[in-house]
Amino acid sequence: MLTKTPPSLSDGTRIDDLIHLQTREVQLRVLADPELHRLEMDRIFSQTWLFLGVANEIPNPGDFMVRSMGDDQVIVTRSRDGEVNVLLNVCPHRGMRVCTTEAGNTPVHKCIYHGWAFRPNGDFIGSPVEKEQMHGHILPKSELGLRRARVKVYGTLIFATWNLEGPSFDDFLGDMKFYYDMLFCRSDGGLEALGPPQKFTLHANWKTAGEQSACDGFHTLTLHRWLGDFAKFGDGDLTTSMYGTEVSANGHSMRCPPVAQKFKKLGLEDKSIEEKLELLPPPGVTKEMLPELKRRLSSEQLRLLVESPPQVGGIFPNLMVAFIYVPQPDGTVVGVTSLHAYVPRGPDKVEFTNWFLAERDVSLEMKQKSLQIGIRMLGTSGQIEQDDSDTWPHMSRNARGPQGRLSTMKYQAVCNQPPRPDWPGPGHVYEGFTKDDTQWNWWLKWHELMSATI
Amino acid sequence: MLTKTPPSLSDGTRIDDLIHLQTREVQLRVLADPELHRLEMDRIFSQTWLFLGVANEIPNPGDFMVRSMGDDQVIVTRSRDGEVNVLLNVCPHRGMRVCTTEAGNTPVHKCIYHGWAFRPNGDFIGSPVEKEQMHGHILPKSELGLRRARVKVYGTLIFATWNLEGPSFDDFLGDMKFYYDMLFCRSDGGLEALGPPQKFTLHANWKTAGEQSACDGFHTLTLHRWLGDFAKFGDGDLTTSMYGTEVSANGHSMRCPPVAQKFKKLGLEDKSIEEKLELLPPPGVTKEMLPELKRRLSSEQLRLLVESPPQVGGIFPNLMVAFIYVPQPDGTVVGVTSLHAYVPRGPDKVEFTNWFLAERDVSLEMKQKSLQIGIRMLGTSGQIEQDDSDTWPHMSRNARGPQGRLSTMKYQAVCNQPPRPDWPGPGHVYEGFTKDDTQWNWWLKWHELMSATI
Amino acid sequence: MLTKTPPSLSDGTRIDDLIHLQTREVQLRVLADPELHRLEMDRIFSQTWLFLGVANEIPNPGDFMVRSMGDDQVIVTRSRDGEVNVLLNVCPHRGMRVCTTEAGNTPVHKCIYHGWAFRPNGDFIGSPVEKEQMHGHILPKSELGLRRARVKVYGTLIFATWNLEGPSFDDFLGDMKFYYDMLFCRSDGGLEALGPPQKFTLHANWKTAGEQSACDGFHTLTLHRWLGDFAKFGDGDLTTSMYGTEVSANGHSMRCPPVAQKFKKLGLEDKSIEEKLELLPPPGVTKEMLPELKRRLSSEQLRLLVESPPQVGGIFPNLMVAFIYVPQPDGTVVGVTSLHAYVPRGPDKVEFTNWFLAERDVSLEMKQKSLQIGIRMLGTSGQIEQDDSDTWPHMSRNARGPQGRLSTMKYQAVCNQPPRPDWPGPGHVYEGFTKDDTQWNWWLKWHELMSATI
Amino acid sequence: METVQQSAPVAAPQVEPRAPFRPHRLPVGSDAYNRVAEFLYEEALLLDDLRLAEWTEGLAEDLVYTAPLRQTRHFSEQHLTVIRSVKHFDETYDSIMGRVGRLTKTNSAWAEDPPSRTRRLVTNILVDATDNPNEFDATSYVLLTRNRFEESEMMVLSLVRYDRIRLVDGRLKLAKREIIVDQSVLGMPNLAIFL
Amino acid sequence: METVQQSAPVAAPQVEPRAPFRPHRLPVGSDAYNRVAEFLYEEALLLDDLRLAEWTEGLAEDLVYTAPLRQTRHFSEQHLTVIRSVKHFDETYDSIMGRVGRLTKTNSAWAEDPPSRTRRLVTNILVDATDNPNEFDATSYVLLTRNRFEESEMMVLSLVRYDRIRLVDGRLKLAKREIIVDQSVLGMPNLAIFL
Amino acid sequence: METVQQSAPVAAPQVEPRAPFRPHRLPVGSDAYNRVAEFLYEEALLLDDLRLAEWTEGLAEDLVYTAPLRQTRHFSEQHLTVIRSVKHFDETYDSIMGRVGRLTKTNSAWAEDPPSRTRRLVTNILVDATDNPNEFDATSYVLLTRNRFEESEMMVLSLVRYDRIRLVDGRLKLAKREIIVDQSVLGMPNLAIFL
Ligand code: FES
Ligand code: FES
Ligand code: FES
Ligand SMILES: [Fe+3]
Ligand SMILES: [Fe+3]
Ligand SMILES: [Fe+3]
Repeated sequence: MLTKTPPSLSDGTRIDDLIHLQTREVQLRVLADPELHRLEMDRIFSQTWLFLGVANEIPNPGDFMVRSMGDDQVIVTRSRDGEVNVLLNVCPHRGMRVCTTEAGNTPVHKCIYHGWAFRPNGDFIGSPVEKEQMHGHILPKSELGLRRARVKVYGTLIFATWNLEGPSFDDFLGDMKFYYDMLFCRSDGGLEALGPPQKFTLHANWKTAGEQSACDGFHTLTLHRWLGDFAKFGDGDLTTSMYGTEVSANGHSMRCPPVAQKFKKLGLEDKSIEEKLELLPPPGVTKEMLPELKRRLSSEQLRLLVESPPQVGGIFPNLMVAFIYVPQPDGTVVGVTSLHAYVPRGPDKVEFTNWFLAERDVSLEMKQKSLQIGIRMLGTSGQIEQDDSDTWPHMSRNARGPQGRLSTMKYQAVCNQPPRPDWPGPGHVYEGFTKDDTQWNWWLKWHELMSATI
Repeated sequence: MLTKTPPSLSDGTRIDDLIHLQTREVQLRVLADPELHRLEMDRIFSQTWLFLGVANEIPNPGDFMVRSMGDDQVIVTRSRDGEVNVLLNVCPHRGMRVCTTEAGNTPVHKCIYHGWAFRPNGDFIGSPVEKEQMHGHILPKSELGLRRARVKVYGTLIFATWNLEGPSFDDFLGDMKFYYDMLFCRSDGGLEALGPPQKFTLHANWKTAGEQSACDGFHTLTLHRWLGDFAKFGDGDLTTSMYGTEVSANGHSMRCPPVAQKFKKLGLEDKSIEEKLELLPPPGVTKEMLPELKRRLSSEQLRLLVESPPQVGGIFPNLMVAFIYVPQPDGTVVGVTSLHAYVPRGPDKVEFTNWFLAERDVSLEMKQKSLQIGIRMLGTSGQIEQDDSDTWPHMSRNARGPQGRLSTMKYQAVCNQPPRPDWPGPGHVYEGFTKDDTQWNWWLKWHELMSATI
Repeated sequence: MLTKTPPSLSDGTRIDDLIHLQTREVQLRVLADPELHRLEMDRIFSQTWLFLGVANEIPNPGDFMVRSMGDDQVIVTRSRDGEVNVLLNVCPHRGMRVCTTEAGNTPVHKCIYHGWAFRPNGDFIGSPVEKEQMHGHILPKSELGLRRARVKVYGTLIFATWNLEGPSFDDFLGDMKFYYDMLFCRSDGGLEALGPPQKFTLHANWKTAGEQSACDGFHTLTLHRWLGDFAKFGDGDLTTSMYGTEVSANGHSMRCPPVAQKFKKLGLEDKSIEEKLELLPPPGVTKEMLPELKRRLSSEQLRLLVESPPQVGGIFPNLMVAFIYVPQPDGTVVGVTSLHAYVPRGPDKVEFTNWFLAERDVSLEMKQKSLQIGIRMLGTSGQIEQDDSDTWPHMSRNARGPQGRLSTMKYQAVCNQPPRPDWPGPGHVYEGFTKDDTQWNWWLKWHELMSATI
Repeated sequence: METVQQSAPVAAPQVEPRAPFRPHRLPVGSDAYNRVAEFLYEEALLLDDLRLAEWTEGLAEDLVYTAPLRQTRHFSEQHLTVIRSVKHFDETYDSIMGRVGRLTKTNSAWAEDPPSRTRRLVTNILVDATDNPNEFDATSYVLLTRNRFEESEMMVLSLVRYDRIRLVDGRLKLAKREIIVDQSVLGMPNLAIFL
Repeated sequence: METVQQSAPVAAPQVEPRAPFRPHRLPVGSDAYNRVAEFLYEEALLLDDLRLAEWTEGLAEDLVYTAPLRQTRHFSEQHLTVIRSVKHFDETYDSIMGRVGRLTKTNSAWAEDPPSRTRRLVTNILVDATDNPNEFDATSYVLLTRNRFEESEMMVLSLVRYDRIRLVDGRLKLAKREIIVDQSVLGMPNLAIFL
Repeated sequence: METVQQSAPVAAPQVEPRAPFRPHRLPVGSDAYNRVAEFLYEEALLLDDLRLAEWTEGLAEDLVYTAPLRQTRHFSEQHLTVIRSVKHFDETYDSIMGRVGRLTKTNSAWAEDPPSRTRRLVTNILVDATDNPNEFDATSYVLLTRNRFEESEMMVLSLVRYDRIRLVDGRLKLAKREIIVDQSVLGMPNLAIFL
């Protein structure tokens, strides 16, 4: 059964003992504790909205793909009515996995164990030998369907939650919606997945990746130092790119570095939004799409999009949003959007699931370019992220030591600047050099959910 | 120490919270909970009778084989007096494994660590350098022997239990003895193992296999659908073979499908028992052995043996009994008996141990035929059971999810027919199409033992 | 948090239920219990002195090597002042491993994640982009250094403990110092490591190796029986070498077998200490070094060194000291000293870390000879110890069974002889045939620490 | 009792003759050797690509295909470690065709549907001539890797195969195979694949 | 939509032509076969010894180097198990040179610094002639073992490589490589190494 | 201090000369190559079949048989990753004979009694000529699988061997072997077996 009150661990430790609100510290132990993992499954992954994939991965009725919500496996389907459904991949009869493949198309999901059959919307159709009514009469057929999660397709992104009565997806995003809309709702076609996600596993706790996704810009200077050696990434000094604005709310956050410095030569400073848009359309967007942007975004959003677009960050608990653009020899700029779901696989293991996205309505050639850049920089063999995925396991390992577990993760770099007066966006706004506030907010959200009375 | 009262798990869950007696449901969580596993080891595998092997596997004095009782390893020996002994394979000195091989013959079991020596009956002989009395004087030699389990050789089947004062083996079988005697005690020679068992491990909880062994006939229709493609198995429509009688007691059960339908051509219907025996001796039995059968079995048992022989089922907790017969091109029928012990190896792993048996007193050629059929249909590479062993791990995996664990296994197909008035056998008798009653009885036994006050 | 009072396990078992003081038995369960392991990490490996390596492994300032204290990883460094430092290999910023290599030389340890930098003594230097003060202002720099353990270099052996206020190293050794000094402090140069240690892992609980290291001489007769086949090891009858003196204190112990019997031909009996020293210098020591020995050791120590030198034993909790000497065809005797740290890697795994040592001031040729003998007899491929490392996993495995865990390890061979009246050394002294007392003392120390109120 | 002959020794002819330096060893690199190696590599590719029907074309109709059990015994009893009473496989050409039929035609051979991703890495090939100029004895090591569903760890099984390979109408066919697996308790849920 | 072509079939030319007994198979033991084998063994040694610059000398400048994703599908859908939209690797000569530059010159390619201890065990080599007398198609199996830090378990990944190897000035160079890994969810933290 | 030479470099002659394209490489498929390969395959079979006495017949009496330790070091310090002060093995012909004697004659070599089920999969063989026409340098990769008791997981260790192989009276013998294992912390309880 779920703990109904703020839980404590079998050794008497309370959640509040693990996170020090005054000094902004979190005990390393949280990265390797099986009991905490169990609680996270109940209090976070069974409660919040989780990202599962992109609408165009299952374009046609009957299409399905198998994804994960924490340690649970779900089937994401498109039903005849065109709706997206998210169903627990657990047969209501005896618990067998209903879909044994990763993807496909079928009008009927039939469990291979005893043949119970379900529609793509989860409805129970029946069991073999109809007249024998092998599903019995104790429960009505309406209660024998696949467990359905609550679904929201945001732009083209599929989210779901087990919390049927909980906050709406918009409330979940809160003040951050203003920023995410700039990425995911700016065009009519929206973003599409360029294929199924890459998947690989690390021996690390999911939170090592999760907390970093809350705008840990600082690690770039050292862990990704090599980027500095490539002139094409900024001017070679990564430090300058550490300045900008960070926004945060509800544990979500995004870094919005100013574009100008990156493209001095274009001399954008004294141009109008209109002109800037024409001169340098947001990478990944074509001039043809600009009217759509203007129609769909507010002038404030448009301005930020050209001046300080949301570039990298995360949606609590386990989604990373990365938008990178790489100036090409030919002067053009190729951008790629990547989403990572850090799916827990027990306390010491996480599955890195990595989607590459592009605007649906750009040319195939542009998509291919984006994809190639993405594959070379992010995910499995990505030259940037291969360093992250080799780092996180060390943190989890250290968290298993009797002294190591008592050590803390510190978030004591506090932003000491006021927000830019002209900043038009909502949420907590942190100005200047990247600091720890957004990551600390991530932990505050974790603390809120973990110690809530449910 | 053992929990002495109905136990509850560290999160406060009670056994009664996991099994819903009214709606005949069991929470999937029971398939993946380490605490429950620990309790099962103490309350089931340390308490009930367990199958370990066949007498002819250790024909001679000094012969031994190493087997398992739950997570404990035991040495099954034949001592000079011809008796079968079951000894904990743990040295009383410092806990080293005494037998490090799987089988062999020796008059003395000498621990390789410090040389303590034991007889095949477990008696402590002594330790090296007699005069130094390295076993000390605190305990008498009589208390330094290998821990002995209580043994019962039933027919030729070796069972043992740690519950020295508990129910006799006959009480353990209860009403089911009537049926098992028909298989295991019908002939003078009895069944013999055709060799050592096949062994292989699955990443599944032992109960996924255990509950199925309690006469889950229904899964055959779908999981083993391919059998229908082979005319030789019945008439191609597996549904018909789902009808018959199921009997159950103390958590044990057997399916007893009518033979007639399988062999219409023989026109058995209007024949007498005698005639039927002659026309179609129980597969695996030769005409020569019929007198033995008549001597050893009651007329009721004889009748069932020819009309509705016990064919497949299980002995609680983890023994599956499968008797399959395959009509041959030449009109003869080859039968093979197979026993599976589903040995727990922790909560997420089970060792599938598979014996093939035949009547001792049939021809070598007949044994070889039986064995070949068995190997091709059951066990490691068995075309029937390879589908089962690939299915069970999915159930355990699903049981680890925060939502999956809350899902239930349902046993709501309730037999609604009265027993055949002419059914001569004892126990709960379920008539007609296979239903879930016998499997539910299996869980009731599990519930009884798990919530008992010990 | 640490348990503050004598702890009990979640099933209600108390430490005192696991060890039976009257009958000198320990329940096998202690070899496989995850909860006990957690407690051992806090109550033993976070409290006592632990061996980490040898001074000459890091001869120069900036040299470092990564070692383990229980499940914690530490960096052993030599700082500019020549001091040896032991630092938790956990970054105070976010818990990343600071040293990712096993050894090297560097004036600055820079964490690859965000670039925090530390001196070889652990002092925090700073984080990148100085002016942004990314370490914040909540904690002073003095509190942002690497966690420092308390260090003692004993002879040339590096020990450390997390118990900053606890007993001194000398108090830790107690009466056993008298004996260890004879091995580790007898010469000016002291012992040096002949290279980095061999490392390999076994699936066994660390205590299977730990309790044996407390002078389990008896197992040699059986587990190492093959040694008897090699005349060069004594007279072929290993039993005689089981006689001698065993000394013990604080859980530490050493076996001190008389040399005489081993070298009858030399007719040492009636010689003086002086003469004996000349005739047969302690193996591994050259005649040239004798003056040093005489200067550094008391006459009692000198006498024991030639008559009954400490040969094999252990320092609680997890250090084995083995000193073997092998008479060569040419009549000389080659000796090698080996130290094993049995580093826990969870309840079911231990890392066998094996150093070979020799007196610094002997010839290179002699060192090479020693090393070769050592490699062939001890450690990874050692013909003696390969049998031990294959034995211990069986004990841990047996400890996982529901009956096996209730079985006990027995230490009931009690020494019944008075100490030799002429024995000059302190501590508990056990005379005659090897018995279980020293191992029992090891468990008493374990019991003391595990049930202490901390 | 024959059927419980746990003590059935490793039949001499099945191992001894494979001793090194025996007269009939065909040199590594000889034509016959190379053809046998090619046959074994192509066989592995067909099995790993699930081209089972094509694979059966390389089987002789008098095929004997077996996989004994293994048992852990003392050093002095190594002849007892290969059990040939009960086996993991005991197949003929017909039974193999039956298995292939189930896998490829029934659409319900769930143990391998979805199929495992397998790789049969064949090494240490040694070839011997036999009394029959058209038949060769081949010893080959195999490391089988097998991965199913989303498993992040690969199942691994090593084994040695003792084959009799026959030249028929210019094409090699497998006439006999004995598979000695290196585990006494198999670490996989079944052997629904061919070795 | 092309980019979501999960149903992009395993392009026929990439597998079918490798069928056994096809006309262009170059016999095991033939000169070309032996040279290709030697090339692959030496390549493995260079990669395992971290001699990456030397390794690049064996790459053609029009190199196409890719590693598709794998997806678990039903037996009847095996043509859908190799995904060529998103990949694990999608490289050219220039991008490989960039990767090698990062690994060998930046001193901060942490994913492989300290480097893994790797071993690329190459087996089951089959070679086919192509329309171009100077180019060969090579199929090879690889068992990759990878060990980092103090890990006591080795990471293991099996795969098959379909290479195009070209003879240039008497020296072989890799012109094309497609790597089919045997996992749908990789069991390692990254592919910071070459396959 | 020599004995703590953690910085003892991988002795140049032991690796460099094995560089690809060096003058003395004997082509894959050449007679010498094939004989060396056969020798290595037969050696593996003898070891896996526990025919240790026969195996020793293939050892030269001046044999030097070693297995250095490995240490995890930065990319820039790869020459420090092979430790040749302390080793896992440091053997001569006599010491090997002693080990074989213990394993085969004492009936109490428990570490391998009951014996492991092992398989030495030998791949990536490269052979070089030496100054001595009767001696060859052979590089070979080995994947060792090892399984004991009822373990359901196989122990796996990969390694490379640098051998010196000598032709004596028409028969090849092992004169020198250096074994470089791919782990810094071995994942097995001992090396009671030969590599
Ligand atoms: S478990 Fe799905 S039908 Fe029975
Ligand atoms: S443990 Fe068996 S004799 Fe000591
Ligand atoms: S974790 Fe070390 S600098 Fe951030
Ligand atoms: Fe990063
Ligand atoms: Fe079944
Ligand atoms: Fe020992």
